[in-house]
Amino acid sequence: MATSDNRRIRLEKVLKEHNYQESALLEILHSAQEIYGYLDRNLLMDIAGSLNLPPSHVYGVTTFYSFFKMRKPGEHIVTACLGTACYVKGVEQIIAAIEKEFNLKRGGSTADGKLSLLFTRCIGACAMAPAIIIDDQVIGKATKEIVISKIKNTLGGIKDETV
Amino acid sequence: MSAKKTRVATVWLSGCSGCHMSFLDQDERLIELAKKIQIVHSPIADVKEFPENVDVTLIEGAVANEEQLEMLKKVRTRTRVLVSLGDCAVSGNVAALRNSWNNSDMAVLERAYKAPEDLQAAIPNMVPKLLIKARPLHEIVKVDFYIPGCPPSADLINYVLTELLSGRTPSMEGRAKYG
Amino acid sequence: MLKAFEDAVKEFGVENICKVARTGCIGTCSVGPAVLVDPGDYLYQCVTLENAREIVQKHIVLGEPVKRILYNNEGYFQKQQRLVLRNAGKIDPTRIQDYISVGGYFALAKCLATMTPQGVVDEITNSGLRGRGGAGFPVGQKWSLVARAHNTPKYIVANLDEGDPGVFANRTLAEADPHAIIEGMLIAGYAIGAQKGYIYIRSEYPLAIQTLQKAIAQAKDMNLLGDNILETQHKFDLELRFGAGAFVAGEETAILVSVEGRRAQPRPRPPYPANQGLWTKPTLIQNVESLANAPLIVLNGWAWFKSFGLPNCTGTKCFSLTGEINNPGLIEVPMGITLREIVYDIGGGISNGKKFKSVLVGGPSGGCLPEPLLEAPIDYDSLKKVGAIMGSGGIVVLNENSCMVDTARYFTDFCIEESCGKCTPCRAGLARVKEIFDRITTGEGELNDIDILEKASEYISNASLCGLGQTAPNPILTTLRYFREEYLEHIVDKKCRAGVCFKNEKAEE
Amino acid sequence: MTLNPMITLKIDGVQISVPEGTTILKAAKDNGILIPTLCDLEGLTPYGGCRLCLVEVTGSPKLFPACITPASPGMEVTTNSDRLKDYRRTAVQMLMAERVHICAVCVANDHCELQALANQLGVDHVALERNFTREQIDSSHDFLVIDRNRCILCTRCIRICDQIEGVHTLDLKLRSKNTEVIMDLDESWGNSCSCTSCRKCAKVCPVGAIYIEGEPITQTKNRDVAEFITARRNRK
Repeated sequence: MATSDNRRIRLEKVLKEHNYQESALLEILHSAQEIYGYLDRNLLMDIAGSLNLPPSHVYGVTTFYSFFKMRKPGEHIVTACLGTACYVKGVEQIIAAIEKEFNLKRGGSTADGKLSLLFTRCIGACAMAPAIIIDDQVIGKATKEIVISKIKNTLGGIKDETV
Repeated sequence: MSAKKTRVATVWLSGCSGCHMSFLDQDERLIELAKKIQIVHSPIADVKEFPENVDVTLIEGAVANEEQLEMLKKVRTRTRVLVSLGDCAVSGNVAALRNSWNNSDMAVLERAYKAPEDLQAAIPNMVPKLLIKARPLHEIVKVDFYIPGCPPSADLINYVLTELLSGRTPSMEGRAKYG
Repeated sequence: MLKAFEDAVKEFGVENICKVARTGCIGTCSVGPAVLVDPGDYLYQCVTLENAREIVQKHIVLGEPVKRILYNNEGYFQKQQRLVLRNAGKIDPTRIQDYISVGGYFALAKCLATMTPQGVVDEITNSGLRGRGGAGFPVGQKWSLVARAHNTPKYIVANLDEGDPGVFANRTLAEADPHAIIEGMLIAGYAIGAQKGYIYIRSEYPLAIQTLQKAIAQAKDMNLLGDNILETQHKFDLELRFGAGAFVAGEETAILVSVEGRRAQPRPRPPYPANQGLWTKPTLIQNVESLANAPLIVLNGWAWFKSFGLPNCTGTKCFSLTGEINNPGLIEVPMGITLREIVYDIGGGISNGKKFKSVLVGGPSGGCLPEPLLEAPIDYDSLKKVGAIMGSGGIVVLNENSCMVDTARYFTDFCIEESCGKCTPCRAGLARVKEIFDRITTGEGELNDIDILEKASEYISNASLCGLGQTAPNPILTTLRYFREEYLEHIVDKKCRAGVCFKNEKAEE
Repeated sequence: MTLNPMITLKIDGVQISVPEGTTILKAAKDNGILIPTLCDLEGLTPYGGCRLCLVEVTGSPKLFPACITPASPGMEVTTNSDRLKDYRRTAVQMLMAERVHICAVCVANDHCELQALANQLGVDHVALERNFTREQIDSSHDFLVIDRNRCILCTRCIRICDQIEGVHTLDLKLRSKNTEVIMDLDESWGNSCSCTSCRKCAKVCPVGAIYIEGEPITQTKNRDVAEFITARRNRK
């Protein structure tokens, strides 16, 4: 409980910094997601109450923006870039290979919660297309083989220093 | 049997026959129509095979099974002017309500034949195979005119037929009433 | 890498003549990591840790460039004109001193000391600068609209919500030269009488956010932001606002509601943001690339600026050049350059010896242009004429392996996902259009579908509420216009010449 | 009370005088010219989403939503050209194809604005393939029911809940084609804490998406309710 209390204190600090202003909702959701990892219903209710906003409004804003996550993500996150350049360079095949290899669906997590496969609409690394991000590491000019072996290393706890 | 009479057919696919009832509701106006048209095929007449060289065919009902699909294609090749009669033909209507379900063909059959508490429940094998989705006519063949309504009023049917028989294009503004 | 160079410099004892500096993106992302040696603009490509020592030893100490790993594409830089990206790769973006040492904030000082706000607006108006966010609205006119608005306070929102997939010009600018954006906003603030600005930036750009945060803090320390700027009466404050993954938030009215913390659904104009923007106050919304031009214009005069580009379309434009091309990267070219020059001279032609097929100009709602239109000059009006748009400056080159029907389907799909869902044409229309594409690319298309596509596309572009819906059908309309035979092949012969479509059928065979 | 000065404009060739600030839609309506709309409702803030009220203004290639665009002096407005009619037919088709609109089995049959518009415009069929959504019908509330398969996302219910009733129980979730009307944190209606069961949402729903169980639709629908309440509130 100590950690969760700590998180609530951090959230309160953010709320205070923004003067509990309703126009800061997006900033507060960003911070809350950073603090808690994702935005569950209780948290949204809490934020709605603190900012004196209707819960439906907070829910509407949260779900409008694809960056906000309402479900707990996996321990490791693979993000595939769906930008034009990556599409042209065949990111779809890589995604399909990841789905098959690790038995998960796009947007979802593996049964053991170790790995999530998410998407972004372009990270702006188009010249290195196709780009795949494993946790915080960007893999440019990715191929099926490289990505799958890197994911395996990540899951196995092997630190990979080469970029 | 004047050769000048327009050859008209009506066809009944997946619908409740309400549109045909509405057709008959033209009442005494049917006598006027009969002077100009000759019904060459209809569920209310006893002609088995759909004839060639039909001028106008009114089709009631959505296309829901393979038999109807074949029928529609045959009708289209043998008809100059094809008219969708009623909401089922125009939009799928009630027949298409099942389209919301995945594998709706099987879901419908299960519900109809197996859900009733009947020990002998079984899906009969002589019914034509259902299509995965019930479709309006124009998603399968080219349709020339549409008479929406569930059922379309006798007045509307009479208006469209009269216009077509006199070579005019019926205007549907203010007349296209669904439901 | 940085350390390897520092070590080498120490090893050879040339600290006094050589400084190792980090810098923002140089724009040649395909050959990274890259190292630039000044003077002389020697650019080394694909540098390894081992190369570091060699470069310092031979180039710095002996004065002989290491030709073996020099980036030897003369065309890449020759045809470019770097105004906005003037400092990219030349200065350390994390040091405000670097920016000042190359003339940074001089324009601001010139404004505050010698120019009236109206004078600044006139300067910009005369320069002919047009909005770089895509629509190309004259920047000076926009400034004067906000300047004339009576209501106060006034706001500036700098648009750095580069949502176009395949575009990274603004990101590079923010990472390589953040102070140019800040100075541009300060100048705009002085000109229109605004004292508060927001930079709306995508949360997907962590490095750009970090760089900007640092730059803002430095500017505050040096009294370039805050009260009494440069010891004058001028006040200006700057805050970052983070996007959260919504392409539509880059739209002029949607960005406002997003900054206000609501669902980024555009609203119809009028009222225009110049009169009723952020919290119904007069607001200037400007793309960061437009803003970064402002210091140059103020410093060098509008006549100087007009010497770049075309008479009716002045200056330069940054493009993100990607796709099946030899030298992808961020480029800045004068208006009026042809697509052929960009694709072949700068881009180095099609990679892997494949054949050129099409170039997509303007991002997901741009146009797919065929080979003959490579002669088209880049300016707002010419691009519009051929069915493309400037957009935020994405150029994607497609080779013979791309299917144009599938390409149009991909972009339609993107616009569907990113539609805000408010207006009928964009929300309900695009989704139905996509179904037609699904039918065509799986062999169930009918000739009638082409008519329906054309009719629906025309309706969507004319009736949609905002720019997203209005431009979303561009890829469909241009592929129908220039690559109609591919649609016909899909529908009639059930064939895809690029071998992209009909995948499911093939798998079953 | 000071009135705005009057301005004069032409709508469909007819010379019309209205107070400055009046929208084209209202100016036309007050002079007997009905411009179709599905999202606009007097008494609520304009939304500009349905795009049915688009009109042409002489001298501009663009189309203008009449519900938001203010009438300006000397303006010449066309509300009913062939192009506009064609566009409206397309809009109605797109709405009818978007979700499940089967009038014959709908509670709002004969009292539906979408159905009436299709009739008026002569939309005798939907050329686009119809999409059959399968949203659960929420009948958890004592008497209010929402069938999202029939929703056209006009947001009248959301605006009346916020602006007239003042509780803001309703809002939209998600975006694009996945947009839906929600209650509170996407609760079922029966579990909504903030809903006051005032029924105004059902009264103004243009279609059969929100209705009252067991009550004849003629009794439920009252699309003037927002205008009526607003007028009462503005009384001195």
